[in-house]
Amino acid sequence: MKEFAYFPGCSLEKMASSYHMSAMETTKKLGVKLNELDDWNCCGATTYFYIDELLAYTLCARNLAIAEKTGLDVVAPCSACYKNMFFTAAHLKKDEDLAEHVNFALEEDNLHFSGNVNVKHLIEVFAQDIGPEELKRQVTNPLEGMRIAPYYGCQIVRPQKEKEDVEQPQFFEEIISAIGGIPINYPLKMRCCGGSLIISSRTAALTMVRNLLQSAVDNQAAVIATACPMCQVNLEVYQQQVNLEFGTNFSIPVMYFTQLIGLALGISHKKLGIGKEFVSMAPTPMPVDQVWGLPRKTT
Amino acid sequence: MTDTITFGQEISNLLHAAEGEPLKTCIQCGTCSGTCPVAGYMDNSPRQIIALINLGKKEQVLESNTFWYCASCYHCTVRCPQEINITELMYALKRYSIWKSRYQEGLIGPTFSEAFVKMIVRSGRSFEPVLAPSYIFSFKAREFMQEIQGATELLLKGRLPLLPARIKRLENFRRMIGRIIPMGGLE
Amino acid sequence: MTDKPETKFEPVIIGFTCNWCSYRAADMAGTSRMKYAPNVRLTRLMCSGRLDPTFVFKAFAGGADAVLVSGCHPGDCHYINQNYKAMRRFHLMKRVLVQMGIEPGRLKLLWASAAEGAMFAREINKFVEEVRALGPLNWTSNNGSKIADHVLLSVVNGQPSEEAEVTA
Amino acid sequence: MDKKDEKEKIGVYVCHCGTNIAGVINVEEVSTWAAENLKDQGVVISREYKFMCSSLGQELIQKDIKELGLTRVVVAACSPHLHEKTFRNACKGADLNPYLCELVSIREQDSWVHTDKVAATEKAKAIISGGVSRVVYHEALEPLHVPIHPATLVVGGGIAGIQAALEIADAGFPVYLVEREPSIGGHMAQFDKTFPTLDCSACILTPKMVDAGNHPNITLLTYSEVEKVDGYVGSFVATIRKRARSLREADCTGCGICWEKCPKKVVDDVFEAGMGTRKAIYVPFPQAVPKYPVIDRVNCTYYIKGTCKACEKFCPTNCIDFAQEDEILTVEVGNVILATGWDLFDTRRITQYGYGRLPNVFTSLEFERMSNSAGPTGGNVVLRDGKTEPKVVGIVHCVGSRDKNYNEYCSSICCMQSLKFAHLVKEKTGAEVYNFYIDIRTPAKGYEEFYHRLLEEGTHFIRGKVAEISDATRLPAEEGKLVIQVEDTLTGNQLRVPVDMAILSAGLEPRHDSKALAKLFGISCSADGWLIERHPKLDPIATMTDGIYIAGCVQGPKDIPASVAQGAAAAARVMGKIQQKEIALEPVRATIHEEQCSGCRICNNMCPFNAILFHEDRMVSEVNPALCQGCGTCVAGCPAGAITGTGFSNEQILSQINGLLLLNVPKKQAVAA
Repeated sequence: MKEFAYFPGCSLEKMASSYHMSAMETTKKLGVKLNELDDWNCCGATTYFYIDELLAYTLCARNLAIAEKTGLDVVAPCSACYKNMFFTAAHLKKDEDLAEHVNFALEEDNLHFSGNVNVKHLIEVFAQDIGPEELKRQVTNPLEGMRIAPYYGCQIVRPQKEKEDVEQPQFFEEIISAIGGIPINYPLKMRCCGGSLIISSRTAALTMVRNLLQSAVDNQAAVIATACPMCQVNLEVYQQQVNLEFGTNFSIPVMYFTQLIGLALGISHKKLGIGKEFVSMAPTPMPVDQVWGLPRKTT
Repeated sequence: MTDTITFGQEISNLLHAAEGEPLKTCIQCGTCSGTCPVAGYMDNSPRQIIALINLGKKEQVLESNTFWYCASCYHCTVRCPQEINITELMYALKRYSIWKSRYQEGLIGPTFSEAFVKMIVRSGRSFEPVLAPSYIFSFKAREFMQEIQGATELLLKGRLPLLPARIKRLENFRRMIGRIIPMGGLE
Repeated sequence: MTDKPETKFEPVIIGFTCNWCSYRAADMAGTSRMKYAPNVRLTRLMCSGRLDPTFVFKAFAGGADAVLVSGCHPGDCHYINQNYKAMRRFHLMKRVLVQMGIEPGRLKLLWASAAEGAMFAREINKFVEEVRALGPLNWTSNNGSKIADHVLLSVVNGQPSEEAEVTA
Repeated sequence: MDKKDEKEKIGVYVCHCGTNIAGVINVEEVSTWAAENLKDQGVVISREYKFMCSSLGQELIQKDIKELGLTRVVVAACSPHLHEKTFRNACKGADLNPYLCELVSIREQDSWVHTDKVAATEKAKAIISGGVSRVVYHEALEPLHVPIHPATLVVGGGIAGIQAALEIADAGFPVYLVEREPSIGGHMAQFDKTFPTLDCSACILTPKMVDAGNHPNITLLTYSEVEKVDGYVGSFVATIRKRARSLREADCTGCGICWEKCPKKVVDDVFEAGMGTRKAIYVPFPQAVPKYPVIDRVNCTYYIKGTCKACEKFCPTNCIDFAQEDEILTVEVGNVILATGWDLFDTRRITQYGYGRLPNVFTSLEFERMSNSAGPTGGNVVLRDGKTEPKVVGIVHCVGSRDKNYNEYCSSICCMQSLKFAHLVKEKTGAEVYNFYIDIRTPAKGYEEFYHRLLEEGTHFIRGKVAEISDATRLPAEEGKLVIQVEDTLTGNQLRVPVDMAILSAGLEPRHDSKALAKLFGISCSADGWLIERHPKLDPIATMTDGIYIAGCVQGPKDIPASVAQGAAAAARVMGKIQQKEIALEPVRATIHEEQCSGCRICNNMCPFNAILFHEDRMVSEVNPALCQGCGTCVAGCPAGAITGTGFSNEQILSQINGLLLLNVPKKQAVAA
């Protein structure tokens, strides 16, 4: 049984609780254990690096140090948290002075980070550690004919280069096919959702969201799958505001990939936190041939 | 090495991961700007910012909104033919302008960031509601209403926390931060 | 690298390069003006295969703090495969050094192609630092002719290390 | 121990090399130091001079040799690889055996790599003292003279190789021209027009190909590859695999019936760049030289299923020979010219440009074939659907070049190539053409003028590296088009340019197997994979290995004129060598002293060139000087110390070591820094 240290990140406590629930449920079902880090703190989001880089590294290092104690790889479901932790770990490994300074601060919490932690994004656990094949084997309610737009967003594949193709990765598609869905190919799958701009530069962000939704809808997506709470909020919660802003009438559900996997594994909506969406998974106002209803068999 | 540090060097020093002065190697090809999803909203495109820095035009750089528009999507970074980490550069510029507390009027970014940081220092966790005041009031009436609407709906869907989360070892945590920056600096 | 020489211990290192790759790597480092520590003094051989172990011991006996042996990358040897012979001799010499009570870290093997000037410079700097860390070779004779006694002495009185025992 | 009974008279000459050396090393100090401290070594005079390699510098040495009767000379200057010959000749000029002169490098290995002046100066002293101690043990040597075989091996039948072959053949010397493909001609044969004059590529190339094919002095070995190379300048022995064409060339008339009748169509991704098809038995293109086809056994139905044989049935001269086997030839040659050319950068690697994903994105070679009237579209510029003419075409420069993520170098031909494309597109379709460039580089005769011509023709030029090409249409105007996303860096505008066709002006890359080639011929290639020339400015033709020359793109990206020039230049160098009839080799050889040889035969298997033979009768080994390459491994290996290596004897090296360690100078002298 695979086991990982799990860093949920602030937004998964409430704003994206359904991501948390579905992540827990699906991994459990697939025989992967996620142990939530003891007393983790905020990763600093992007904003921290705006103010004080060192402080930002320290915040991430604290979580890394806690994870290191467990001796497990640490998994983050939020792309921003993942990116922050990944690069903090990388830099601390590379730069002794930085590590020394940061560890000096960590002493206050009786912690020390010596760089022996691998940081993974939750989706990597499904794409690599579990793998599409195993996933396929476990599926009980394949999402037959469901047209799913995989939305990678930014910080899962970027900026690392040694990863698979940073421009046209395929692992998300593989996961979707594995659970019986139809991964739709749309040009903006790697584009940015606007991130925190939704607050600081609203119009810009709304435009970006608009373009993304448009691109997905143009390619007949019935639902957009995300792997990041920030993206989910921007793409879903702000849909109505996009509509107000641009006179569009988007109404396309935006689900966490774990929720979709959960459905395919026959986990109940409640356990997956389905029902907290702004745009419900219920049949969406689209031409009949693209309508996708919930699988019958789900409990 | 000249004894007087150029603006370019100042900025390069803020690029933690970088060695030397990467900006100097910019060939002004425009890949970054062409890639940037928000370049249209920036008064100077990322490429122009690099040019301005290399030119030593500190004022112009600090007055521009470019780096506050960066959503750190890293798309420019993975495409730059000179392997300049442009996103990190934008971070660096944000830090620089906050330290010098020099930024364009009416930008939400800086105030929001500071509010966010203060919040973390207090609780160790993020708590959306306290953030609102930092930006909400700068919104125009319509935006304001929309935000409130969105927020209430989130609340109803049980997606907004009512009480701020706190970490357990908050005291250690704050002392830890104290070793990095004097509390006064932020409180 | 070498600021305030009076404070730091500056090791003297004798380097053996082959005519085809490593000597040209050194030239390349020069033509591209890469900077490295001035502690290494190079001798040119036609091929690292020419390296007679005596040269190395002689260098140590003569007061060198370390010896660098360099040649073409395995498979790139101008003489087909003679650098493999250099490699074998290198491992042999390391053992002998141990028996003579000399830290094996004072002998370094470095493969460098004609294009690897940068690498050559970098490695030399690394090596110089390593040797500096080891400190001066505590064999104080500047008379090469005494080598025989030295070898003898060090093997007899010197404390051969464990591997020396197993190999001896 | 370093000293010999009768004292040598040694002269030491320290070069300033302008400020190259004197800028870091205190030359005067070094020179005086040598005079004082190396006296006992036999140093009778020590001088420093601005440029030792200048004629004045050399005369200085010669004068001293004559007047002071020097018996040894040590020059401290640049690397021996640069000026060893210069100073040896200088000595020769003064009747001192050239091998009694030693050049030690205080530039490449001292002044250029060190900043600490004191340390550098001390090191220079050590280096010189090493040279002095060494030179004491030098012996007067005579260079070995080996005859030069008049034949030449030219590898690669592109324009550079053809040019080289023709030059040499016309001079009356035999040439073996080896080409991997079934026909010579190389990339140039694929092109339609050539910049800047726009004359038809085939028209100017074909005559040369025919000449090469018919030349009495040229042995054409197409569909062949060099597998092994032994020997050294003057007498290389190359082993060449002549792959089976599966037909008897003697009987074949090249009538073409076989490939008419062949039922098996194959996508031709070599000559047609995947744009067209050929048969399983084929000649790559009509003007192919030689005219005989080959059977591509991977795709031929007969070799797959064992049936068909259509070609055999219809061949009027029945020359088809399915059983034919590869031939292995060994040829002896005096010199080698490598002209193996380039591969096209694989544009798939830049995924954001969509090649392979978006049908109407084309590579430069694809466009060359498309615009070629003999090509798959009969010279019509059309979209992938094969009929629609584009209204708007975008040409992307620097694809895969000038980009640290792919190739850092500039491929140097892409600008002109793109301009040519722009012109052809406009000419053939009248479409609007956009050039997206970082810089326009037109540094050759008539190139800038061509650029101006394009400007006048109204081609649009947008300065900006294309960020991405996508089908992410947003505005009505973009419907069904490709959108090229780029910043116009001159105005700072973010552009979305809708085009029907995008052409990627892909860069040139070294042949995928260039490293293997370099290894095969024992020469070095750069990190990029281009072969390294002897000197980047003064000797771009020769390599570090005597007798092996490089021409054309194998040395780095270049256009046709430059390739032709290099081919001719290489030929000239080779002919010069051949004319000398024989060549002087460094007399660096191993010799075995019979009386000391115990006949243990350890050295015998040590020698990679089998230069050591064993005399059963006398029970001693002997070195064959013609085969010995002078590596010296046997010298180091001989347990009896019976082998000496001329030029690198134990005495020489051991005393150089003493010198380097300053054991040969009065004690008080501090060791470097």
